[in-house]
Amino acid sequence: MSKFLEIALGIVTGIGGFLEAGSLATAAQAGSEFGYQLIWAIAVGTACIAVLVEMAGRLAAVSRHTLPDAMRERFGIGFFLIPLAAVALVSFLVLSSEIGGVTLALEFATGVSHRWWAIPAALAIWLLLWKGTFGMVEKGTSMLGLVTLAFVVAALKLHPDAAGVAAGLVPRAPTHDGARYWFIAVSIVGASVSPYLFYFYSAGAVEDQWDEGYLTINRITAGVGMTFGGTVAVAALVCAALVLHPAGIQVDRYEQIPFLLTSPLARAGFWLFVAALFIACFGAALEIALQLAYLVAQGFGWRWGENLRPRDAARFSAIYTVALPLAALVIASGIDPLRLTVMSMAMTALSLPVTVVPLLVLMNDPQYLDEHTNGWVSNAAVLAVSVIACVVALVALPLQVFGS
Amino acid sequence: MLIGRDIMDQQVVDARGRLMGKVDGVVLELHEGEAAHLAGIVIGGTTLLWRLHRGLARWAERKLGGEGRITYVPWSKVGKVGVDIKVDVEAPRTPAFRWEHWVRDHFIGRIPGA
Amino acid sequence: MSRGPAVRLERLLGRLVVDHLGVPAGRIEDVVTEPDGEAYRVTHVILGPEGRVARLFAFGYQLPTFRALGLGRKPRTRRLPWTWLDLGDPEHPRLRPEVA
Amino acid sequence: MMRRARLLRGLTLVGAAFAIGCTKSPEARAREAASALASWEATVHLLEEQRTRGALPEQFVRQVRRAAADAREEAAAQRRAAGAP
Repeated sequence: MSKFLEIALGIVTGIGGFLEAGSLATAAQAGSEFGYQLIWAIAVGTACIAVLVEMAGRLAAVSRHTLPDAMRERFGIGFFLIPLAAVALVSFLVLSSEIGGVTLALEFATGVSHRWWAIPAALAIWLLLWKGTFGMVEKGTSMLGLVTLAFVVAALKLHPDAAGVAAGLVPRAPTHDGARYWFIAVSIVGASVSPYLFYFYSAGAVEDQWDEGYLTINRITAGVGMTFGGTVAVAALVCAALVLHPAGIQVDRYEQIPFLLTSPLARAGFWLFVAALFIACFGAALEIALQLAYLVAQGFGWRWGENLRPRDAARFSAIYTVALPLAALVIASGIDPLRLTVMSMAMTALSLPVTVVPLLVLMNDPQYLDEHTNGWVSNAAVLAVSVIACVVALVALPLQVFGS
Repeated sequence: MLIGRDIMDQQVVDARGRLMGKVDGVVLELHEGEAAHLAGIVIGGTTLLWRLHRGLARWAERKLGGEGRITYVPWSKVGKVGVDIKVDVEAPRTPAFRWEHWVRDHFIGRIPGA
Repeated sequence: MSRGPAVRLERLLGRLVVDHLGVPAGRIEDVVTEPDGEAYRVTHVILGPEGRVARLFAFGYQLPTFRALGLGRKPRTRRLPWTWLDLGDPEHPRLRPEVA
Repeated sequence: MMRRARLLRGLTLVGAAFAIGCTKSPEARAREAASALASWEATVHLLEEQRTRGALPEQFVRQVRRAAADAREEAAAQRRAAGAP
């Protein structure tokens, strides 16, 4: 495949794959409660994930190892179990949130409660993984994910004031509700820096047999793709800031989010919202379920590969076949999907040091990266974001749980 | 070559390129007075537990009455050590694939389209 | 499995080694081998810091940022000839007396 | 064993202080319930306005109304729990 097509596909993956239940819900809450004030959090989260995705791609291209495979080999089983458990738990919570997003899109479209849609949605996701190939999952969902550009169209239609948006890019203390402000900020970072994004990216690079020749493609793909993805999340925040914030509406249930598109785009906006939510969350759920299987299979050396027939990688297939119905049951149990989504994002932020530090250590090990090891800037920046996000989550999470 | 760094936890690939697990353990053969030799690698059974928690490993071995079904690959059958370790063994005929086959035959294989 | 008496390396890794007076000499980090025809001969054992804090700082040492923040210190490891090790009781590795 | 017992006692103390410190005072809860109520009033207002413009399908309108009712109930319960008038 020509290098240009690779880059185009990579950027599409970034755009289509970025917005999902977490980034949409946290952007809607941020915009509705604090106007443009929290745009900087999306920028920080996007920059951080762009750097992490680039690192995961570089690790796969240079060392031919996926992330879990390299972590188990480099740190030994004892240490490896800690990030494995953390990423597995967080990924499962986010998987449930994504299925929640899918079922709510179906409820908006049909009026039938989202709890009934949980098992059918999980079955549809499972069927695509069962019959599909890796390329189909990665490229297909991101291609469809372009529908999330509807938020950019809606934001432009609402004529946001450019100066206000730019001012929002500068991190600043909140004007009111400090605890709430920092909780949403950390949930935004957690939504952008979801571990499954860079774990899945490293598995993709290995399945596509990347080598040193792909380093530039990797940098462009990660940088441009994720930045475009970030702008879609900013667009969602801007819509909330212009539609919900002035009306004094604070988002605390999914039912309030469609107004982001119905205000500027009327009925077309409604169906675009349903399509965007459904496709974005469906694509994310596919990737997370697959990544959970990669994580465990690569960590223990089992046969893995979405291009293999399920029976030829039985334990690998069993992982997503068990994880999907369990995640669906969480939604079917009637837990509030929005609260579950925002909590999962905060938990992701909380677990960042455990999921990111092992990758950083690997990226500084010449045995894996030869002369392509990390510069100190990316080391320090990513570590700072991870530790700060974790500390803020540690403080903000109990306040949010006990408070509300 | 350092055994812990270069061999332990490495991906093991069988003669036909099938992934058959990670190196969970390594056997050293002792000789009187002289240095020891690397005898072979071990996959599966209770081997992994010994690196997690010795008490847990002893308890498991008491429960199983032994080390469980481990796969021992003598060093003579180990080929190139690179990104992973290639061994001249047929994985399906070793205990390393026992769970893989159990899951295939009792769970995944029964689902249509597997 | 193998001809002579065998010992399982995974049961040795991380174990505290004491000298013949019972003074801790360090934890077994790894084992060094050299090619010997087709096989590999074990030549040295690497002992690392025994304390939990020292091992944490040794982990921190691997990340330049931790080193810059002073959270990482180069681990004190020693490379001792393998024959100095007395594995009579693999659960409690000791250094041979004539070594001291 | 003493060291572990002291450690455990310390941890529970910290945990308890953390939990007490976080639960919101009744006034804060009442204020929060009031703002939630106002938010949902505004939501229903926006909903009806867009419904008349034909921007929303019926099943969605019903769903938002149901969500608003639940939220109102929850806010009222929270106000009663906070003992506000």
